[in-house]
Amino acid sequence: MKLEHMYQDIILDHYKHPHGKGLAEDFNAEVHHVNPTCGDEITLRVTIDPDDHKKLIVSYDNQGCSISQASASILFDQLNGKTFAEGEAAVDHIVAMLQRAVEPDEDILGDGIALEGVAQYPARVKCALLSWMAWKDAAIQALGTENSTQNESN
Amino acid sequence: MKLEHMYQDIILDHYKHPHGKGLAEDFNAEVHHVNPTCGDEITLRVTIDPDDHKKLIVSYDNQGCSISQASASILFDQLNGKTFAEGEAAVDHIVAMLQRAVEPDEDILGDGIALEGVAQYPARVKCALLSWMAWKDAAIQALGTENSTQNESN
Amino acid sequence: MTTFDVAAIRADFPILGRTVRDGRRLVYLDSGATSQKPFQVLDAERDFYEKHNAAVHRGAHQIAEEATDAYEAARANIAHFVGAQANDIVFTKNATEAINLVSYTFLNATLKSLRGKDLPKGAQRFVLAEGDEIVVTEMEHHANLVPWQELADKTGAVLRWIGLTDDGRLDYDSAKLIIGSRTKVVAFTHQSNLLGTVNHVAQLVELAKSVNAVTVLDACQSVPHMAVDVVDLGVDFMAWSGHKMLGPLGIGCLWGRAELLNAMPPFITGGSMIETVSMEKTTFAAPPARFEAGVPQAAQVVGLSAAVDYLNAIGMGNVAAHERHLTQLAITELAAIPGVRIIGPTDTSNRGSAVSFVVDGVHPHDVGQILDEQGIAVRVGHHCAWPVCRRYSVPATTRATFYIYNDDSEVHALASAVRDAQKFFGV
Amino acid sequence: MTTFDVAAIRADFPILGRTVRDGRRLVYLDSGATSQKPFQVLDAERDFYEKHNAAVHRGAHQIAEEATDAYEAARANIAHFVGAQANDIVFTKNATEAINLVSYTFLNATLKSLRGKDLPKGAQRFVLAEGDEIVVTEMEHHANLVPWQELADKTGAVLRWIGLTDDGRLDYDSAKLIIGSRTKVVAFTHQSNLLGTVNHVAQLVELAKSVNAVTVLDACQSVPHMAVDVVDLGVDFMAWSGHKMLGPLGIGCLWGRAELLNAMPPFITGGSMIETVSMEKTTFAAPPARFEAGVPQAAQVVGLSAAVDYLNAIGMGNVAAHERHLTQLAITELAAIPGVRIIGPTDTSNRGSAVSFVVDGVHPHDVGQILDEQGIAVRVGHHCAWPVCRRYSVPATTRATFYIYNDDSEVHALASAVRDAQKFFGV
Ligand SMILES: Cc1ncc(COP(=O)(O)O)c(C=O)c1O
Ligand SMILES: Cc1ncc(COP(=O)(O)O)c(C=O)c1O
Repeated sequence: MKLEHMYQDIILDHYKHPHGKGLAEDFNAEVHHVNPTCGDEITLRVTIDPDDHKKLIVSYDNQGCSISQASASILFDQLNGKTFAEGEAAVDHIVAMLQRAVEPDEDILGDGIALEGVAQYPARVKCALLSWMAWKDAAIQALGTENSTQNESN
Repeated sequence: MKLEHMYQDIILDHYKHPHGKGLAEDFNAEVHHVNPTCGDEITLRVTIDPDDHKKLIVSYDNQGCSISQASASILFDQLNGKTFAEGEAAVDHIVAMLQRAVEPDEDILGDGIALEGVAQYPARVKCALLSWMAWKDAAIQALGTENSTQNESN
Repeated sequence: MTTFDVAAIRADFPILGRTVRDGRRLVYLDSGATSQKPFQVLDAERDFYEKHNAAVHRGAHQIAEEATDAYEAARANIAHFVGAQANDIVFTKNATEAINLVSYTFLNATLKSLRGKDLPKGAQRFVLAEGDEIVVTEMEHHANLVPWQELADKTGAVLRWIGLTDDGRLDYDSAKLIIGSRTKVVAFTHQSNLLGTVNHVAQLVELAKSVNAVTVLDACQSVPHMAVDVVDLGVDFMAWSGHKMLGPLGIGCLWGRAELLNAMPPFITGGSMIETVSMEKTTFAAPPARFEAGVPQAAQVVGLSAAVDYLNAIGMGNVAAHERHLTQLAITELAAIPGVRIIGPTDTSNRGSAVSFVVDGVHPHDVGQILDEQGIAVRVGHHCAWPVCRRYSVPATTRATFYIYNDDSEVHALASAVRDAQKFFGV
Repeated sequence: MTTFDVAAIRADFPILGRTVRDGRRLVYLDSGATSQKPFQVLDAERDFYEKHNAAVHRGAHQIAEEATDAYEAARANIAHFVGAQANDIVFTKNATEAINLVSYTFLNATLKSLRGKDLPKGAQRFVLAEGDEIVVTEMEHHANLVPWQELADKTGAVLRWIGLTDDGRLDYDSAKLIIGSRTKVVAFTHQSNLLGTVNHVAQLVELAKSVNAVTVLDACQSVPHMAVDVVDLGVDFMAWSGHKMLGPLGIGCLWGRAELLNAMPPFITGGSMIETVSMEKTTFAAPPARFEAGVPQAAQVVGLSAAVDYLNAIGMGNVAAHERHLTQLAITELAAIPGVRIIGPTDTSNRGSAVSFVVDGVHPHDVGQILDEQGIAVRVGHHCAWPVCRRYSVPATTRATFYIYNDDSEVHALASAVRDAQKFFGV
């Protein structure tokens, strides 16, 4: 049954016990993304790791359906502390997976491969992507602030 | 043939040799009516007869199709020098005739009964009525000016 | 309801014969978003295209005459349906455009007045001054909220709103405080598309009239579902959409009081709404043409007229009674499920057939998904009435809406599927 | 034209099988006003209603998904037809609304900027100051003239226009003098609906670009009749109507350059064009949703997409060649009649298939009537381009317009009927 394929136990588990939910105090960039059709929302912060400027620390708070919440929890597992290049590759991969353009790769998405079933429900794809789009937006902004700070200090 | 019924000789004759075309110098009211779909237009003036305040003198200038021009010429024949009550009755009658609600009455419309065939072409009814509507508008305004003049002189 | 034969009605709606999600019967409980169309409406539209298609009010040849006659006859029929005169009905693409037409009237009259440009006699009624007030309610659809926010933003007028009570009704006590001497317009919905609440129009009209404010009624959720008479209602404007009342997509209606329509400057401008045009200056046609720029949607208007015929044949009293019955049943069955909470009035007096609810522990989007898997089409989300969700502290709701083609078995299916959703998500 | 089989095409158009005026074959020469529809388009629309009808972008259930997919796939197909990206196409009810959307963008940006309200980045491009100039041409349809007159009236901007030469062309020399440093927008038609003249887009775009003015192209009479590629044209906006290109009534298109669409405040506001809404404040969705408030005309969009498929199958090059042939024939035959004068270019280079003419001594309305009696449907009047009539000192014209379903015999019938009109009126 397609429905069970979308709502795999691993998804429901992330939904009921989300990883890393809660906003960090310090951050370089904060974004607030919403899905205007259903009202799901996420606030996501990206902090540049003070010890390793290549690494991006993620924190978030959100409300929404099981898919959007589980997806954010999975995103936290996968992208927290990763570089922009790694994160961007993961975003590209999940987008492609949800357009059924690639086979899911567990090395890139971790539990995120369980979101594959969402591709059968086009109206839910936005739910699954909400946090990933927010991450990309925030990451770019965070790196932008760093560059401008560097520029200013030059 | 319906077409010949609309374009009776008497109509074409009024079209080619319109009666009373040309604007009077003096007037109590002037209106300018147009048929926005085709651009037919008429300027019509109503003067209150100085010798008999009940009588309304009509003058006009116009451009447009055969039906609108013939109709104005017929209007001149029928309404020039008539009272408002007489004119209004004629307007009501031609409207009703073109809605096929009454049998045409030559006593009221004169040559205007030849416009009966226009009723078969709804898009042309406006052409036939353009001058009559203008007359009514101008007549009401002319009588209005007289009343207000009277009021002022009171 | 001896006169109400749902099975016969269903046979007129081709889409209800289809299945969804691997062979499930379609249970369409989303008529509040858009209704389905009987073949009579589809046939009327097609017949227009196959026999009489031409640009309305722009030609003198035979099919142009026929198209124009069909369009104007449809206008008269639709007007009659709401107790109006034909010439007081303006066709738009949807209710949203109809409401914007009114809100932009205020903007345009204000700007033209400031610059001393020509305005129709009586347009002063629409001229706003800095600090003038626009009143709406907290239960408006975005279509009757955002245009007024925008108008306020652009004119310096102030947007105020009438709040809601905990049981999903308008707070009439506060309405008396909010509608005051600076109020220039009161815009409100006849029936909330989220709560189902039917508002007391006469009461708001009376308050608005006492301060000479223009009233604008959003009738999107009333005209399709009950007998509506604009004269009885006493409002100044009324907007609704054809697609929610069995009619085609792409056609909306604005009714306006004749003396107000006459006093309004145009909104969208172009062909067929003019009197004379030169490069220097344009004068405008009388209503309704003044507000119908461009080649009109004649086929859709003809289709909507067929929808009106269809509803008239059933009788709007019967439509309302049937919906009241289904609504009562739905509220009873849903309220009986532990963990389900209805957002909106739970008694059926002054209430339409929109039934919104939340299920503890299951997000509406997920509820909708489980229902959909069983072939039950409901709407989930904020239903374009986000402030209502905020008011009742829910992120979104699941909403079932009923119409003439729904029956008791579909209500049972809804309630049973909600229980399944609870099971699925282990709550 | 071996690839062009008019008889086969005619068989696809149900209305062409009907007769008019007591059994006469319908000779439809009024496609410039609105085109007829092939059954493929009517079937596509009906199929949508019978199988996939739901409110687009408002539901998560299966038919809502299908409706949304059909709507967006149609958008992509229609975009591709004019060389555009899907998200740069906005659907409106007709071209008139599309042009008003742009003219109101200037108004709304100007007002919001004056009051310091939120505007998208880049909206400064649309802010007008007193004395800024709007340039149009003297050959515009009212739809591309009146909205700009209104904008000028409401903002204090000045409307200027490029005149016409005696042979029915734009006066490019004067264009150079008129487009200047104060010009903020240049709006012009691709093909005149009265004269048939096809304008030199690149030349006007270059002038507009040199002063950083926004260009708006009215493509109502070009997109249906020739291959059009927005990228090649180089304009900033392009508007056209579906109903003139075999599509349903009630659907228009606006294409805009992505960075400009992004920079625009909304026009009509309501549901489905928002990002977040509270009573206090609303933020807006990205284009194209930002400009598509309310339940969209999905069935019409799907129908228009089928029209695009139909035209693609013929090939727009073939469409243009066929029309050029008919136009040449019509000009030759009409010009050969003593007392007949063509209003517009008499050579077919840079010229479309609208052929307007006057008959000495017979008013156009009367010419049209005689033609109609023979089953020939033409348009008479000012064709919503009144200033063109004034320019050429004619009260009105008779206009024949040709499309894919017209053939040589219909041109002969036209010329013969014009001679009959002369006889009838004794000239
Ligand atoms: C050149 C031109 N521009 C604009 C329009 C307006 O199109 P619509 O009436 O479909 O909005 C038309 C046709 O009426 C036209 O021919
Ligand atoms: C109460 C209410 N108002 C306005 C609208 C807007 O109608 P439309 O989207 O057809 O313009 C709707 C439906 O979407 C509605 O339910």
